[in-house]
Amino acid sequence: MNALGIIFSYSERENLRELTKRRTLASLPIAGKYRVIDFHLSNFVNDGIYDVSVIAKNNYHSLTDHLGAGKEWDLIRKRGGLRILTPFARHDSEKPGIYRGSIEALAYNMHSIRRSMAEYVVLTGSSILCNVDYKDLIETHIRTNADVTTVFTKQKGALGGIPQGVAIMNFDENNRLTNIGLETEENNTGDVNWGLDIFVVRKSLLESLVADAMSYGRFDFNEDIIKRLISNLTFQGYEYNGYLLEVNTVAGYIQASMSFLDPYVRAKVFQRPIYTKNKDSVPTRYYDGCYVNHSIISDGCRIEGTVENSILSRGVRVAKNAIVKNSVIMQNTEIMRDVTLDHVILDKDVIVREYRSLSGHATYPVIVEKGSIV
Amino acid sequence: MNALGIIFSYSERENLRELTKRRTLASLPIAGKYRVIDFHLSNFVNDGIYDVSVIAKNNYHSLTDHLGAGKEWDLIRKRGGLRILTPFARHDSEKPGIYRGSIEALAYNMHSIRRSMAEYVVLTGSSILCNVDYKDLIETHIRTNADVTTVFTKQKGALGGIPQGVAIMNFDENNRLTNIGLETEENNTGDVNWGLDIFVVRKSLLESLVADAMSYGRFDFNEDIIKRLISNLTFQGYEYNGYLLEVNTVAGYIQASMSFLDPYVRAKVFQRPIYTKNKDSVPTRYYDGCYVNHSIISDGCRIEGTVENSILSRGVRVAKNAIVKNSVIMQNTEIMRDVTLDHVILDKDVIVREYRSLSGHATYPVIVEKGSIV
Amino acid sequence: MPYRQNRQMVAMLLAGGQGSRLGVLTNKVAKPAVPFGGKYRIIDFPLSNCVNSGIDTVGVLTQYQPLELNAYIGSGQPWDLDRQNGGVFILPPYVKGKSGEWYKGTANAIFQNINFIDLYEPEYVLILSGDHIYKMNYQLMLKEHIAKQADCTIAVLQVPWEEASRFGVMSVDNDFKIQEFEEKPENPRSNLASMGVYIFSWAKLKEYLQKDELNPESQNDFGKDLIPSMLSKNEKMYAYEFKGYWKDVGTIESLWDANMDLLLANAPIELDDPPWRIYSRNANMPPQYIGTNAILVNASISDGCNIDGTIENSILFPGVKVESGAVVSNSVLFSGAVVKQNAVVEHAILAEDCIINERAHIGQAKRTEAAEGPKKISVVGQDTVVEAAAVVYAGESVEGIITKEVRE
Amino acid sequence: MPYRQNRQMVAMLLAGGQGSRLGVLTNKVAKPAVPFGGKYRIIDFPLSNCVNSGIDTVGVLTQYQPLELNAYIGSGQPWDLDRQNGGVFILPPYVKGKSGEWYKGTANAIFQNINFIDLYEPEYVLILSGDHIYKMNYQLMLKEHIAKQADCTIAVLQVPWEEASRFGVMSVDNDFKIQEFEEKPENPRSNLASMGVYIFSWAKLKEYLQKDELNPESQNDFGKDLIPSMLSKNEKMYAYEFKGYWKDVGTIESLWDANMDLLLANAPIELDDPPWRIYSRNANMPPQYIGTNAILVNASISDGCNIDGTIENSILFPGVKVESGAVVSNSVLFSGAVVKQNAVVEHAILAEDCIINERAHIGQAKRTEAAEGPKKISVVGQDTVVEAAAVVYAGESVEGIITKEVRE
Repeated sequence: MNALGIIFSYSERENLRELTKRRTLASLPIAGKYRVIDFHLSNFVNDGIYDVSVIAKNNYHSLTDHLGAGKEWDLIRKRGGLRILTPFARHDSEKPGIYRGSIEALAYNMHSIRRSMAEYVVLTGSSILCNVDYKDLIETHIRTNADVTTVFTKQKGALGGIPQGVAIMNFDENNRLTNIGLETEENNTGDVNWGLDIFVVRKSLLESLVADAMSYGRFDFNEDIIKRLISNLTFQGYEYNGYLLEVNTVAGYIQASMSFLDPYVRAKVFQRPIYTKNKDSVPTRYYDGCYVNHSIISDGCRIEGTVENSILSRGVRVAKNAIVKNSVIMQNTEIMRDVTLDHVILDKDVIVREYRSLSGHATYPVIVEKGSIV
Repeated sequence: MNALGIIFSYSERENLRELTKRRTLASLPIAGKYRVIDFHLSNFVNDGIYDVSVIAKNNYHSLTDHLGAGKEWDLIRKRGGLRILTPFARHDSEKPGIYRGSIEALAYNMHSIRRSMAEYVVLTGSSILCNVDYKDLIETHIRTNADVTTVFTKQKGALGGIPQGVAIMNFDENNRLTNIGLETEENNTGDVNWGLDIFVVRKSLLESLVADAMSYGRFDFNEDIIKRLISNLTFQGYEYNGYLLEVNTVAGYIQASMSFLDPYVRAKVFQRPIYTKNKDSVPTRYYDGCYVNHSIISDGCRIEGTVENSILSRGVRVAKNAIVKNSVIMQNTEIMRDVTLDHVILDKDVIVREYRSLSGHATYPVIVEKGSIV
Repeated sequence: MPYRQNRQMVAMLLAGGQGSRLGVLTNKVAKPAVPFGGKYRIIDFPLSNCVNSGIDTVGVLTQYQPLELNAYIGSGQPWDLDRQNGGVFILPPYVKGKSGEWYKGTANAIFQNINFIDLYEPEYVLILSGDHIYKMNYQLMLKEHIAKQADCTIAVLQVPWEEASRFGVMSVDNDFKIQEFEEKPENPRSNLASMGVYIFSWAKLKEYLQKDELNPESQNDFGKDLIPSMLSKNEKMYAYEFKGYWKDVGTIESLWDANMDLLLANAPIELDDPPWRIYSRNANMPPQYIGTNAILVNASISDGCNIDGTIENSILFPGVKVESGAVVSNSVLFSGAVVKQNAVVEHAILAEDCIINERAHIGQAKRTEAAEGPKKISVVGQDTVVEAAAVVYAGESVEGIITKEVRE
Repeated sequence: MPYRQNRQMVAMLLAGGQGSRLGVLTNKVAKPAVPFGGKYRIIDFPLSNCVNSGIDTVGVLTQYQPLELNAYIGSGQPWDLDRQNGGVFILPPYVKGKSGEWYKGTANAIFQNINFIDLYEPEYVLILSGDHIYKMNYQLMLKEHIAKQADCTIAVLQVPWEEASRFGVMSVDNDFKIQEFEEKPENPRSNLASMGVYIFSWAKLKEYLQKDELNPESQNDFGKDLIPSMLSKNEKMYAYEFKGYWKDVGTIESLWDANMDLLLANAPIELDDPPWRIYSRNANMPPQYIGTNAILVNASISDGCNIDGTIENSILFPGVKVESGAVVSNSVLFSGAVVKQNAVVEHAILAEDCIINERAHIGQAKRTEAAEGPKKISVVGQDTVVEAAAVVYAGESVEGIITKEVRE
């Protein structure tokens, strides 16, 4: 595909509490062995987009660690391949730090974006997992002669509403955008089109749109490009109807995680390969006396206790008589004898000592920070 | 080799004028197709050290660009391999920026250094090109039961003296360090031992030395570790007698560059492979009417004019009647018809238009900044 | 290419064997590519041993059904053997001059690749085979070889006397100098068995390879020809005793046994061993899903499995599906095997992508057989479909579409 | 492995030819590994064409002296063909069941690898050979193939009528549908020559490969058997006219010619072409050094050369050394060739690492020969040493150690 994929590895409206204290949203572990960005990268690669830039803002240590040179995603390339654009690697390094909106992030990385030989750019955020058919999206974009094509959906989010802060869009009968606004209500359940923060645009147009907005000190793609130029340019809508997981909040995250227990979701999500960093884990061992029910278990676990309705990452140990229920357990955690966990998110490298008991609620799970000893 | 190599990609005492305005010392082009760091990385790899960390401070964009994932140096590895440690990638990202000395640089990257499985650490700066036999160095370090082994030489630098700012060392008859001081004179030509900023130390000892120094707010390896602990620990000297090029100053840089015209230096330096980024260049074309004498020419050049006593990087064009003498010409520069250059350093991507003439002096060459049009 | 760096030791892995004693399991793949232990293949063990021993140049000699093996090895990246200098090389037989010649025997395979080895000008050559499960530091063996200034060092281990006649055995003196070597003797005089791991000084090996090639009587085999010939010329040959776990997996029974060893409470070989990791090519599957009806008793299960039945004392490779009501016990299921509702699989090896349909029974004891004694292992070949309610009796190997003997 | 992604088109590169018309140049390497153009090998052209055309799955069929070719291709990284899915695969002949079979002909080589192709379930298969220098976008040819719903599309180019009898030529109708195909006809009825580049619809090709294999009369060759047979059955076969530079480099003269083409003022093929780059494996040498006595007149010189003599109208591969007083003209010097003081090399190809000692003369015209006419090309084989003052006459090929005919 003659396209450059750009992934914003962070979200400006996320609230993931301790989970993003030391990592950016894109490197959040999910579905056992994956990180959020695995889904975005795999979608690009599966649709033949092998030229991908990831824009990082802060806390990207775990992200660069995870991605390495991009081997696992087949993104070590002579042409294109994976580039991680960190703010500090800028030419004018006197202004490190924080971007004031996606336009500034693009502007500061334009020297790198410009080097890509691709004709089109596909932009996506990190917080929504879905599998837009990029081939069809780009073909549609070309066929409809749109200046910018934006992906929208009518679906409700995992929690039954529309995520706060997304763009609400109206289209005419030809799917041309007529109006855009910001969702301010919490859990709007009305029947609206909302934007998935995925855009296609010709690279040369993106360059001039960004340069233009920057020169006026405007930094938000939806507000300052789409809304302002809605009558001058053709913004075309592209409706998406596939699976949709949103991880901007803890409740959304746990909901998205649990949805992988649904065979329908798994079938949809894993229809095409999702690549992730290879850890050379051994197979998981289930010992006498274990009881595992309706759970996702990754390689390298050792299970002697009970696991129900839970998602386990790689290298988790569940000792005898421990009970893990309705929980998301990240990599290399150790759950010792006679522990009980219910509605808990254990971040990486946590140890829960014998006889401890933690219990949260579906709407407010207990989060145990990375590396903690409980 | 059971050792981790650490390269400081910058020098605290360099003065390379415009040449390091937008790059760190380690990514300075040299000897036609190489960057300074190629020599350091190749030395490690040639001696079997495949676990290498590069500490970057600022302006490291061109460095990360050059190194990529480390493919060309065979440093994409499951164990070890290449790691570029940038200040912004630190866990506690609230303090980005500048290290106050090599100890602080090590301290801030200790989380990564600690992960290496190597038992020994070899530290080196970037500004001195040489080829210490690391295998023998480490074996000597182990055999002599030294706490720290430091590499020194009696040789004079390229300009006939001892570089300013280096450590002057005295050893007893067993090569045990008895005294260390700082060279403050410019061009001391006396008969002294001076340090090449290469050290071997057991990793566990380095960790505690660094932690210790940090807790007292001490940041300089020579001053705050070696000098203070000279009577408590065993600092052993290891004499180096091979080739030696020093690039901390423009005069040193041009001297070091020109020394590649000496067949003896070339034979020594290229005795073992020096790896660099592959550019898929075509062979160099010499056209009717060109005249080339005593010069180093890299692949991908097109020469129609005269080149004498000069070093040309890849992709340089020298048009008809142009004369290039005593100069260092970096990558993708274009020297148009009837240009005359004498004692000039042209940085990358420079264009010198028809009939222009630039002329410097061996002790103060003209430097034309990257991307300039003259 | 210039600057080819010399190696102290190059490893040559004999991977050309057909492995006919593994029956249907090697119909479509070479023996070293046979799966083992839930996510590995046999060849992962010697390759990982090489890398973990610091040997980074490995020639893999193939000639039988190498397609899958070659694709599996690929660039060598999973074993960290994708090097700019050295790395892993597939070495098939080829045409020289006017005609080509297949590898006639293990020694001939090395003989035909003398040029390859010479590229690295090694002092020593390590000869390995792709038939064994073990973790071994070849560097320690090399140290011994050098210390004793040996021409050839053969790794050996003590086997029970009653099994000694299945191996090449050697009698040694106090210093482990080999006095006598017998290939599969009827009445073994020693129980030190050759592991098929040899270190030779390259100059000496080359000399004997060339001699052996000229000998029309020779079968060009290391055990049968080359080693006896060196011994008869009084070359300095030593045994190097290895004391860890080592298992020949050249037969269905031994392959099954070695898999079951991994499930023992005190497994004699531990794969979850970071400093001596066994590497393998990653299948890239989603994590496993354990359903609401699953019962797991001492099982090893890999990525991509979907388990809703009972798994007991079994090893499941990636992407295995076991439906509700099905029972899998004392079995090894290769990637993609499917066991449908209420089917039973016991004491069996199911090869890749086979389908055991509803109520079929693999490994059913024949009524005429005594209940005692070790159960015989059943094997279901790759892509085989066992129809609903069909029976495969204990010890049978089947392939294709199996409809026979509908159960009563 | 699961999730093997299907490909619209897979390329199969026939690299098994011995290339005997290249004489001493192919004694130790397969023809596709023969060096070309200062830093390339012939196979770089089809491989780079594939990558530049967006074809990322390439099988390379080897059987003759593949050691160097395999090492050269390696993981495919230089051509960006080290992919997790697809990439480049070396496909040697192998043993199936009890015995192995060498590739009998070009069609048989593909026949023996039907399983490999089927792994990717392609709709189309591109057949390439490793004998030609050209830059071609195979994707455009595929578009034509699809648009015409062809079973087979053959790339052709117009050759001078007098040369047509050296090729497979075809007569076509207005729509380029092939009416007739003749392999090296004495009296060609067309000057549209086959470039040896075919696109087949895979289902159709497989059908004909299987038929061809059963025909005991067949030589199992595309040009001689398979294509005529398809034509006789009225399959939809089209020619696709290619209009760029294309050169068969199967003989010493044509190889030399094609090299010299690169030195023309308006070179008919440009290698310095970033959007259609020809990739090659990097020799990793330091930059070249041009000494104080060097005279360079229209030369192409690569990394690692050390030049102190006169180079005229010649192509020097990496690491060539030409000492002072030596004259090299109208010649191609492969990697590592050394020309010592006052030696003369003219109209010659010097293979890798040969040494031309002081005052030797390569390519000297025989006194008996007429001065007119094109000069015949001399060839000095790999590692050959030409002793001081020895002479190799124009048109001679030499190998080994050459002492003959000390010059007067």
